[in-house]
Amino acid sequence: MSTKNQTASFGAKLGRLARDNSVPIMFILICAVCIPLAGFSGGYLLNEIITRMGRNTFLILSLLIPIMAGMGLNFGMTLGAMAGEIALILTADWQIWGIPGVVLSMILSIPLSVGLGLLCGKILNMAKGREMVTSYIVSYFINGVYQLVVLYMMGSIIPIAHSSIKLPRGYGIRNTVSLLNMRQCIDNLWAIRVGGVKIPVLTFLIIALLCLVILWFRKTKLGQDMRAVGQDMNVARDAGVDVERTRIISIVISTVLAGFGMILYLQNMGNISTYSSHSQIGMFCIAALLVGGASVDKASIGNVFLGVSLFHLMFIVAPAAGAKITGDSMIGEYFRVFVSYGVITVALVMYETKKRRAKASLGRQLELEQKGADK
Amino acid sequence: MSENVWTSKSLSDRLRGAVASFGLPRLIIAGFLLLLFIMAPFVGVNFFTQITNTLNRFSWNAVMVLAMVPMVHSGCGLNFGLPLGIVSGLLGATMSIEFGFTGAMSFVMAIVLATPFAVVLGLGYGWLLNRIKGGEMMIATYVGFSAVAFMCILWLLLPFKSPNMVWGLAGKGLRTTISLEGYYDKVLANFLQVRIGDLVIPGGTILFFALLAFAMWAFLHTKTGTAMTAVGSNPTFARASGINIDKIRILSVVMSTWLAAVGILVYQQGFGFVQLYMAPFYMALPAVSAILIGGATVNKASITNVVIGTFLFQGIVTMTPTVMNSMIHMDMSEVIRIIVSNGMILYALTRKSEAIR
Amino acid sequence: MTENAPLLEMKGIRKDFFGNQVLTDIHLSLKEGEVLGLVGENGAGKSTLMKILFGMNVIAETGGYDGDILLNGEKVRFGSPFDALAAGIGMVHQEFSLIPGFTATENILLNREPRHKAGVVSQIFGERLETLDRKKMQDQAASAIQRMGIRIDPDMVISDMPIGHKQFTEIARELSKDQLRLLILDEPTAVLTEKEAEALLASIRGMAASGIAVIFITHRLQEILDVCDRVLVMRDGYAVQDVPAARTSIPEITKWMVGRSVDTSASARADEQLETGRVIMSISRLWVDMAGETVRDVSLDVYEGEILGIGGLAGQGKLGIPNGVMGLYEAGGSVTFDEKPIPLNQPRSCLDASIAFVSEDRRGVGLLLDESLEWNIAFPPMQIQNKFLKSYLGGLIKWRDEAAIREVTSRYVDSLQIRCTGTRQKAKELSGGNQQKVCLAKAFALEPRFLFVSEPTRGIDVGAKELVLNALKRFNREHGVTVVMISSELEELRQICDRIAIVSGGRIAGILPATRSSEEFGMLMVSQVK
Amino acid sequence: MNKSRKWLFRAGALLLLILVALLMLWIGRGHTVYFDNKTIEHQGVEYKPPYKVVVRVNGEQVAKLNARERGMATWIGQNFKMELEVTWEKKGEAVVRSFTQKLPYNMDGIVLNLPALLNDFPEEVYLSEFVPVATEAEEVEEEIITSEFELSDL
Repeated sequence: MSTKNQTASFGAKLGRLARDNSVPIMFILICAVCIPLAGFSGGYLLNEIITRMGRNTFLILSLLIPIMAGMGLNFGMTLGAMAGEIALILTADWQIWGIPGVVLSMILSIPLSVGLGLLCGKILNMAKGREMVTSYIVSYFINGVYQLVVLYMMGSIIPIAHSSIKLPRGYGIRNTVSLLNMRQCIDNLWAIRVGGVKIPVLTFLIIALLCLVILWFRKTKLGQDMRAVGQDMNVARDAGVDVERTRIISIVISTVLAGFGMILYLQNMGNISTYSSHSQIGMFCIAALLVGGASVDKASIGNVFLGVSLFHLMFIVAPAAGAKITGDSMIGEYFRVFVSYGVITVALVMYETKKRRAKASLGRQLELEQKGADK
Repeated sequence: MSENVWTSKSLSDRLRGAVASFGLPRLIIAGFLLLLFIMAPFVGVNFFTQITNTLNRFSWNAVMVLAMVPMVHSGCGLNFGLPLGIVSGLLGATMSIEFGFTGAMSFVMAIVLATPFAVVLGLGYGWLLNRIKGGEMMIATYVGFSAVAFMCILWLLLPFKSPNMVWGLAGKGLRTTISLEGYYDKVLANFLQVRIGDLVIPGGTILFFALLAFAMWAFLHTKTGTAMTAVGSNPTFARASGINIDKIRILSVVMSTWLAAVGILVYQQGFGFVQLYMAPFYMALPAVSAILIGGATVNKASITNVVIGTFLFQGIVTMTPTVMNSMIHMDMSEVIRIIVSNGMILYALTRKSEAIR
Repeated sequence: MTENAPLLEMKGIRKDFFGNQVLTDIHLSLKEGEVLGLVGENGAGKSTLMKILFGMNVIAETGGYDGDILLNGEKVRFGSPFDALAAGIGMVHQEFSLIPGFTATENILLNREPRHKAGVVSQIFGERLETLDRKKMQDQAASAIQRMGIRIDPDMVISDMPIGHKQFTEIARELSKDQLRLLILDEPTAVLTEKEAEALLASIRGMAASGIAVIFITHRLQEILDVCDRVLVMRDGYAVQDVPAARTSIPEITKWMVGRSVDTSASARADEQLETGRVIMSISRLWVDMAGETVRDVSLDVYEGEILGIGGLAGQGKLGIPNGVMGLYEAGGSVTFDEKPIPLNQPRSCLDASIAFVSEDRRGVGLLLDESLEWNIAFPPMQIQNKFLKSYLGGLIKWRDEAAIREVTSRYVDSLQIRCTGTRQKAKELSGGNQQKVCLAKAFALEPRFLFVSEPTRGIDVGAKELVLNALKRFNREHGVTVVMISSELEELRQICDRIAIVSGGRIAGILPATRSSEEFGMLMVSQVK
Repeated sequence: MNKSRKWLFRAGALLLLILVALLMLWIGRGHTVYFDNKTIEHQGVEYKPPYKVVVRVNGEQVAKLNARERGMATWIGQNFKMELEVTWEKKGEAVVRSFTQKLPYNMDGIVLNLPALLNDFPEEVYLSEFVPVATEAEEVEEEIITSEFELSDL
């Protein structure tokens, strides 16, 4: 390294900081423009963000572990979401209400999530190097299986008693399943109001607990192995780490957590859109994580919280701001969809170009060496 | 060693080899379709009507499947970014109507007007894909999605005036579906239509596809086409042979984007409507799985793959609802379509031999 | 366990790869605390011998080996490197096996991390959920570094380390294993600075003093003499000498390494004839960024009509030269051909100037494995010289002329005796030797004025080897084409070249007429150019 | 680590999970309880409903029923407790009575006839299952929307 690099100017450092965090900065700018236009009160915004934070954070946290294991953004978290939904449908049909209903759903979702996670992990091990696109297609594929189960097998093979859930034709589940009897049961327990802002204390405690578990997990042997596998599969294998198994475990954990997250999410919403709740959830969670400054190979708990607040701030203000500017509320709706996809595109492009830049750097070093020798 | 590979193999080995190279999923799909055809008469479904439907849907979709070929050949993988081309086609279609063209002329003008958009978008898209070699498929998917979402905003904002297209009440913003009656509804299908009893063959549309397919076949036999195949087969070899890989890849992306634009126009003329907003969103997946069902892999595809794949895929899509419905009174076609198409893509993505790139 | 038995004994080790004998009757014995230097040219069988000792999977996959390995007098046969590790054998490979984002400590204890006592969670989900005992890790790593005797920062992340420290981290990892009794170091000093190398030699002496036996593989012979108790010289799969280091010298070792009785440089033309020839290609100050074959500051003139050989040990940079000139790897410096400058990093510019290249990487660069022989041979001339094309519409459409392509392909299939079922057979179905011939045919079909041939005989059988070399020679003599051939096999170079340049450490160590003795070339190979 | 001990722990954990699930099934079962303040016939005698009944569950007023009215409340678990504030005659004195009722596990909806309850009739008289009557309008087949894209709120 030349001495020039060591005395890199403050400006250059700032530039690098800006480049490394370009996505969050971009989002802060978008929000800064949109908030005054939308004209919402601060209290309203805060309330909304707190609600959405409680609703979504758990789901987004489920993405962290596969990133640690080098498997990229787990588009297959949708699988967990589907497992959670199936568990909730059954719980709703058995009329188990309130917190016991949530707990039972979580327990029921575990075997489903583990099974789906194992399948997804096995498939991803067969497609090393393109985990993301594969997990993305896996989520579609399993969505087909989910529809097969929910639309044709529930009510015919799997007993469903209540006509409020079942389609009139005798099998299949309705478009919406009401969870009125467990709606916000966790959010409302111990909830406190601070100046008109409702804080769902228990939900945040659960999220905090998961954060602690993730922090603890990083310190375990398995966590260490995952980091090793994520950085260099071959080295880890040479050192005796069972690479394939470790990768599968990371996906299984992610799927189970996503299942729990989906149950928490839906208890807040109060109803299940049987055929669409899960389909977009993966995309929005990934977008939120990326907005928080995470990348395909690096993500922290801080990214999750920053991402969930910024992304949902944008989500709330964009339609109103769009309506203000153009007089059409749909513009803002489309705008936020565009931004969600756009941010994932940008993050993926940045990740790939960074990989290529790392490869090219050695040549420059050689050239410098030779020039150094000339002097 | 390898010189006498062929002679030393027994017949059963060869058969197994043939099955392996054809791919088990493809055999299952082909067998399933065959079963549907055989069962059709027994469950009281008119066989020829089914064939007609299948041929119709084949003719609507084949061009979009053909759009996969150039990018597979140049090693850019499956074009999950197909919606980008579709968006160009939609721009051509809406502009052609806006400018007041009618009948067959509106179809020609739609293609003409879509071309500059397809070329410009294709150039940008190709440039992007060159910067992210190795990660094409995932990024292509999201480029397609972003483009569709972006166009949703534009459909609302662009100053279209034609009363056939804008919302009647507001007087601005395009409708979600626009009828093509009086424009190019069935212009190709009705041209050179062949009727044999119940069997109706949309001669014009199939001829149009055949022309494009022939052009593609011919292109692959030219110097540049040969270079494109080589780039896809082994990019390092091509580079060592003095080929500008990036240029060839961009060319393939532009071709693919343009074909997607034309493909959606052909689809519209058969379907009779222009679908805007979120409609192009998931149009890439059926096209991708169709070509894979036809025997293509992530880096090899031929015109035959396109024809066989589109026919099998559309055959299943059209046959399952009717046959299944009359058999067990359950319409499971949508679910079967999702499982078959995505399962096929998964199969292609997880095959060892293709995992190298 | 026998008391007086040596720590390690290898008896009558034989190994062949598909009938190709690479090791013949190797005997080796090593006492506790003894340092053995293992030297030999590339391909002499050093790596294979070590792979056998270390139980690498390739050995079992290729049919195992003959002979016995005894540890403390007990016969052992390792199924995998993990068995070898358990038996107390450690190996530091040339390629680093380190996790880039981990600290030295984490790498030293990779997958052997000490853990806290089991809790309920780990009882249920397995011991992998025990937390790491960071404190203990620090201590163990520190004590391993202590044992090595070279100071490295245990908390530094590998990717921030200078290359030498990465090497030391690997050594510390082996030393941290309690059961370690024998350490194999495969060219550890290749990446080290002079200072670091000295420190390592001191460290080796320290290890030996503490009772660990060391097998030390290196091309730097002075180091052998400095640190080893005994030297084992290998050549062509035989152990040719096993002597105490104190009783030999560098020239002697060099002679054993390269010394063959053959002296076949009859082909070389007289020196003076060459020196007067016209310079057709002039390379100056070339650097090439090719992983494992880095070229630094190479200047070289090639005379018209000659066959120039470029030799040297593996990893010294000889392969980087043609790959850099041809634009396949990032390069800098300047190259002129026929008095015109050739822009670097553009393969096309070389090809347009009528320079062709047969790559050493047949499957990666040389061939379209999934395409027919016709395509493989006709593709470059078609793209570069518009051959085998039919023009229509005034050149607007350039159509592939399949007949012409078949004609030229079958001509080369005949003249190079390529064994195939037909010109349409896929390249991947051919054997290595025939694939190599296709690569040559591809280059010949360009009808170049200048030809780079890189490792043309690597991995092909003897018959094909002869044919390839003869074809090259004929091509040179009959068509007056200048040929630069890069090869690891000195004898092969001496057989057909006029002059031979030896590359060492990414630089040209010297250029000699092919008629000079093997020893002289050997000295160049092991010399250190600074 | 001791292998068999590990498996013991695992089995224990699994058993615990199943037990928790069963417990949840038990304590989490929700019921809808309907209160009918309607005339009831028992052994040939008609019993008139009181003028007004206020139903309190968990100290919260869930229904205020005049004669011939029906109210409802939801309850999680099987030990249903309620407090009735009964006014028999218009402008009469209100009497407060507490009831504890075991709810049958397999009934979603339970109808309690208040006059029968207040007259301390046996359970089969005042307690009956609530059977929802599907209305004709509900029988209309609803279209399944399986589209993978929807502009949903988060």
